[in-house]
Amino acid sequence: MNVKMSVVVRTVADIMVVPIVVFGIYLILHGHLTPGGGFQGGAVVASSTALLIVAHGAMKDNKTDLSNMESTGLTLFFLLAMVGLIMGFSLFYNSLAGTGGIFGGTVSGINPGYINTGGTIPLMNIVVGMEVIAALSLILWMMAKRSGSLEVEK
Amino acid sequence: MNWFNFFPLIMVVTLVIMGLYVVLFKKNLIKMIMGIAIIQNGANLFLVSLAYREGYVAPIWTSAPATDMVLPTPHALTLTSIVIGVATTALMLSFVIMLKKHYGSINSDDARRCRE
Amino acid sequence: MMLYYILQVLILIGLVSTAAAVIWFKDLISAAIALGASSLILALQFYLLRAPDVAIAEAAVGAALTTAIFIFAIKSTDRTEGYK
Amino acid sequence: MIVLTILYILLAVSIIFNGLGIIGLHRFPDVYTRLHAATKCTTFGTIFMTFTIMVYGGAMYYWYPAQEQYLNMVIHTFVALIAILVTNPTGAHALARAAHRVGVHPEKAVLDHLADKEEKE
Amino acid sequence: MIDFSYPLLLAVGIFFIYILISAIRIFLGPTAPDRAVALDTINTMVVASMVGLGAATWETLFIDIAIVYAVLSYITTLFIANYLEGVGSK
Amino acid sequence: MDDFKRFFSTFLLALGTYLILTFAAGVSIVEGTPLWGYEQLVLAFSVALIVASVTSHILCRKDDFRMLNPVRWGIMLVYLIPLFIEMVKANFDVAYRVITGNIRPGIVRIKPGLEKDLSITLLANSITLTPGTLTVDVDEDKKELYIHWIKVRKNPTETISGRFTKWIRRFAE
Amino acid sequence: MALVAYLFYQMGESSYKKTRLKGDPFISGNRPSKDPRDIHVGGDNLYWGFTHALRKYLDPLVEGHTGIVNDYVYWFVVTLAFVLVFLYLLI
Amino acid sequence: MKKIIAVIALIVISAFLFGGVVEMRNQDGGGFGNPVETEMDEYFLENSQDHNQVNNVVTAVLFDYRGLDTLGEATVLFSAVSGVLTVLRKTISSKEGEE
Amino acid sequence: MNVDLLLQSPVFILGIPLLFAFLTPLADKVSKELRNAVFIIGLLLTALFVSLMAYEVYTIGSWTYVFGAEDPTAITDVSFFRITFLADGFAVLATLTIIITAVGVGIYSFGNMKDFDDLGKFYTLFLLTLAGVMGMVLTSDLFNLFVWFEVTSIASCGLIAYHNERGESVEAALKYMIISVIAGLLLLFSIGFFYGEYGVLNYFLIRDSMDGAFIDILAIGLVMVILSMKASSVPMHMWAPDAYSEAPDSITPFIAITSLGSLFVLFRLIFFVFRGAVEPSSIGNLLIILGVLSMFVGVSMALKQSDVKRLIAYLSVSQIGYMMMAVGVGFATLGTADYGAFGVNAVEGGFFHMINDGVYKALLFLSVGGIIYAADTRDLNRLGGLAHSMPFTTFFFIIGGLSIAGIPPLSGFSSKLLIYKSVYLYNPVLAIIALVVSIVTLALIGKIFFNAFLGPDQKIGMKIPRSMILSMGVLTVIIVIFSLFPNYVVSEIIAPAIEALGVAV
Repeated sequence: MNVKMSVVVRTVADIMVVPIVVFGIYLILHGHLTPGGGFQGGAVVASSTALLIVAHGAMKDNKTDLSNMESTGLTLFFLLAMVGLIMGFSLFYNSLAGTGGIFGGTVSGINPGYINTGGTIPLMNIVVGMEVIAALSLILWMMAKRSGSLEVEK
Repeated sequence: MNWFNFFPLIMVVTLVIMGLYVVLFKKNLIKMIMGIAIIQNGANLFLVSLAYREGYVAPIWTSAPATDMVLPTPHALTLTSIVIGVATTALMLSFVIMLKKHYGSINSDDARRCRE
Repeated sequence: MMLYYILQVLILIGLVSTAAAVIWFKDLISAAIALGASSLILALQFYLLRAPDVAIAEAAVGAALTTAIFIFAIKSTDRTEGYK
Repeated sequence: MIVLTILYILLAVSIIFNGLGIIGLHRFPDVYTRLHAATKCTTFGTIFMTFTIMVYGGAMYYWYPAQEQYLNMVIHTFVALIAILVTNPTGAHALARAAHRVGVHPEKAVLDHLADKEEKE
Repeated sequence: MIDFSYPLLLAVGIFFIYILISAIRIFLGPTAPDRAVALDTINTMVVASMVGLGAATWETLFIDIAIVYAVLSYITTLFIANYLEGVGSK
Repeated sequence: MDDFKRFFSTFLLALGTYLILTFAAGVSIVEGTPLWGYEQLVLAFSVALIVASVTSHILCRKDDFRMLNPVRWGIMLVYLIPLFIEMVKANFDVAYRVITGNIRPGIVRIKPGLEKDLSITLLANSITLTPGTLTVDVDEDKKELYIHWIKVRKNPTETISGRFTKWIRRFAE
Repeated sequence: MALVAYLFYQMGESSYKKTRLKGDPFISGNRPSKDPRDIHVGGDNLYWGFTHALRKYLDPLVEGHTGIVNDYVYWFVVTLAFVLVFLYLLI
Repeated sequence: MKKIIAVIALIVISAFLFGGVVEMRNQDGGGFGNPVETEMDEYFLENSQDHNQVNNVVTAVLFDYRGLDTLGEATVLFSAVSGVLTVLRKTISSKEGEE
Repeated sequence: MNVDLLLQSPVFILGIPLLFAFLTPLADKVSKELRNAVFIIGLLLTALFVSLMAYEVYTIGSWTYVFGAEDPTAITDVSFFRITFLADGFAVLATLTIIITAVGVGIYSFGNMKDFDDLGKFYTLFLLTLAGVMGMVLTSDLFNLFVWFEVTSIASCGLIAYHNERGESVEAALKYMIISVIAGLLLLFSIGFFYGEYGVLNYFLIRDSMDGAFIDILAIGLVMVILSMKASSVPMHMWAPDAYSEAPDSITPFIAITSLGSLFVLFRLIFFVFRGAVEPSSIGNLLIILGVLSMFVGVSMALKQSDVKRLIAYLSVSQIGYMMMAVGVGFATLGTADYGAFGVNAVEGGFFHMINDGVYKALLFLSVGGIIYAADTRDLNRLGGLAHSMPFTTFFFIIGGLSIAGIPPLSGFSSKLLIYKSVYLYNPVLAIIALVVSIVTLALIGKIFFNAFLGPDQKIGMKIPRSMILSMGVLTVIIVIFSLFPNYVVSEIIAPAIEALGVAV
């Protein structure tokens, strides 16, 4: 009872997937400068999964990859939080802020937004984004599978 | 604008009471989950309303027009509660799907094999 | 900022009336549509309250994903409320 | 100021067409005609709204070239415009097709080739 | 420097009234597709309002939310259409 | 070769989207211009690579790579102008009908003679964008479109899609 | 304590006499079963008299546990209202 | 009977909540749009750029000042996914669910 | 500046289960042995860090861990704007209770669940629940409490519905989920009220700024009802029998432990935060009312049960009542001379009963799980004669049952004696009710014992795995230790906990 929507919808969905994913990644990467962040960007990327499911009614089985991605993201998140602890501070101490290098720049007052600031915060955004993408995609995948609106592509 | 001072918060309470009404009196399980979603919306709106300051800007320094900002903490709390909300909704709905598979009904009057 | 107040009042009325629609509909798919509209308007209210992060999260989660999950659930159960 | 005049005109067009779409949503008899009014008049009105913002931001950037945020605003509004332009007609098409599949037939229709075809099958 | 905030806010207020009027169609609409049409209309109006508000309050970053909306509301519409097609073809 | 083409088109689309989104944000390579900084460019290329390697199987499912040609893009941008004029004209038409309620609807079948998915999609969307007509269904085998017309007249194929078909055939077919 | 015990005894006794045919002589019948399940006293039979004597108290309690989700929420809400009023009045 | 009691309880709760939201910041003369002076948020707003070199204060609050909440939130999502995968997995009795 | 690793131990008590829960799905892809190893290493490491924290608290004293600060233990005037953990006697009591049960249940699960596939998710959810409860009892921030509350709810619901081929499991999980989600949302509301009124979220700052206004009453009422619901107090207990009886056998004590955890949180909140804002007697009386109702209704409903797990579930509801009543009596006398006379004894009894209850309830549920594993039925009408084939389980059940009924040599007696003694001084009626409930509890334990273990041998004894016996043995040894040295336990574990709440005599 899975529904394959009309050719118009499918073509537009195929074209829209890449911009949606890129836009979500933009939200994740610029989370420390503009509204957005790991959760919001992850949700936007995950909705591209929803788009594919709804347009084609079929999708590749990438549950294992998604599950691995989720666990990896969370583990990395915890380890990033542990960076401060290992250096002798407490958990979640932002020990990379202002130390130079990528994401280590300094900033003050109103500014146009420099991408290389924030210390561990952009990195945490990225790993949380990975986790959220995988988690929400997995939820959508499982529920679509159960409700019979998804065929597994080979 | 005295009357307006509490209007959003009163609407928040209205939303919560509506959600509780659904959960108390509607028998359909999916409808009950929708009621819970309404309560979630009310709670999120409540937290964000607490953060609002008249005439202030969003707490982002990137090309901000002024320096006075609304309170950031409730925004962070609300983000957390939104994600928790979608997680609980998904889990409850998957329970309902399994319940339909086993019991053939999503009416709460039928889902009472555990009782006494 | 009288106009700003009026905007918020309009939005809140819309929010509560769509929530009432969710309660009122017997057809669950219509209720899901109303819930989507409700969270849509809620995101607009977040926008007015200067909470852009929350507005994006509500837009992405409330508008797209929650409706999708509800529709999947309705698809695998019954569409109408009440006994058949 | 000529820019202000242009802005007012664009904004007025936007409001008028959005309003026409809303009126059509209530005035027309069935789903398809409502789709005509609702999704496309509002698309047209929203396009003009984005034009307003783009002209506004462009003028501001022209006057204050150091403020790159205005240019950023114009670009992002343009992206929103493209998104609206691509997604809205597709959504309308999907809804119309779904409505026909559900069995909603156009009211007062003078001819219906699609229903004929489905009958044949 | 021109100040165009007030007309934009006024326009957004009118759009909000339009949203409320469309919400009436969600109540009334005899069939589910009608309600979906109303939802689609509200989506478009919300995008317009967000764009306008972002420019009116000088917070240029807020346009991002409008983009998110413009893209994601479409997915909601597709989901509803997909469900209705599935019901119809059964 | 097809795999590479697919990868490359996805890569270009992702790169373009990312660069447009980050245009005029933050520091720039050249002082005083709204271009991108070094970090932005590095991130843009890595993001495009990642996205292209993950989602390359989605775009161009039917190995249709003619849109890689930049000339076609130019024609497509030019096409927006007649489309917009058509939209303006027809919008006033619908405005008239909204006010007076003078409608005579019906679903008609047209056969535009286009073959590719992309061209049919573009035609359908153009038809839908111009008020008065609305694509209801697409017959994928016969390449026919079923169109809801708010005021049915004679000779639907020519009246509805005549001008669009010429343009679309020029760049998408 | 003893008084309570005696009350229970009385309540049990009154129904016991009515329902049981006390004086029936045992004439004949089947042989006792060899199956251990039949010899063993089941869970419902143990303390039968006790629960039967208390049925006026237990039955409404058992009926209160309907197993419907709405009732769970109902009790939650009612307790919430009660606690709020209680605290408000006492403080 | 039950319904009446439930409605009464709802009215009591709503009365308390209404009283709460009206009473909440009454001593400062402001309600919505005029919150109480909070040292905590002022501290966040003033120091987030110093401590974290980050422009978006909400992100700073999310990942530094209240980082443990974010870890918990990600954990909630993770446990919800684990729960969904557990609940919707192929049951032993039914064979038609294949994955 | 390097901080002593021991002072970082609260982080690891929460973090080790989380990290190992994240790693379990990855290990599951590799091999089953690796997954099991990850699971058991995570549990044992957590236990190790709990004991390290206990050692540190008892030798050096309690401290506050500040997240995200440069120095985690230095307290400045901005430290409480961040999330903090409290490592004190009370936290040690709570974490100790939780980890004993968790280790017991974890070892038991190896044997009990070995016939099922797809156990990676099971262990993941187990560790997540553990982390959630640990976070609940350790944290001293209201919103953080909400987050761990939700983690606990979601993960334990996933565990309850683990047997998804049974409709009843899914039903019980859904019911528990709905009510705990509503409770969580109302908790969010009370957090909003606190934040709106005072602009702070930390326990310390809320305690310092509370002034007994209307908002305080509202928020306190919400928090109390929500946490009592989670603790399965009557009349909001109805989810508990469903959830306890339908959860997998090995996991049931762990679901019960989440109830105990929220009870710990409730006591921490009323003693530590709300004490100054309200009249103690009101909250104390409320707790007494709820406790007496729980004791009485729980045990009465247990009388009618023929399902053995449901019966013990109702007994556990009634045991929750003891704790609430005892601590309520202690709280009601707070600030008066009575507190020194008998109130502190009541609180001691309540806390001692909590740690006892955690252990013997686990033992009871696990031995019943052994019965079900062997006989493959839960119906008391069909069970019987298991003592012939299962001598160990019979022995463990006797120990646990006598302990729950409060029979003299065992640990349940010591705590119940403290409760009776002090409650009698407050109000004799309460003590009499407690005694009656205790007697009926003994009768019900006798019922299970008679029905399941005695009687003719029905030859349905299946051999139960060795790890199940091992874990029950460990719990029995702990009960015996508690029984032999009750004075030591009270003076070394309970007294520091009461002192940490700031209410020592």
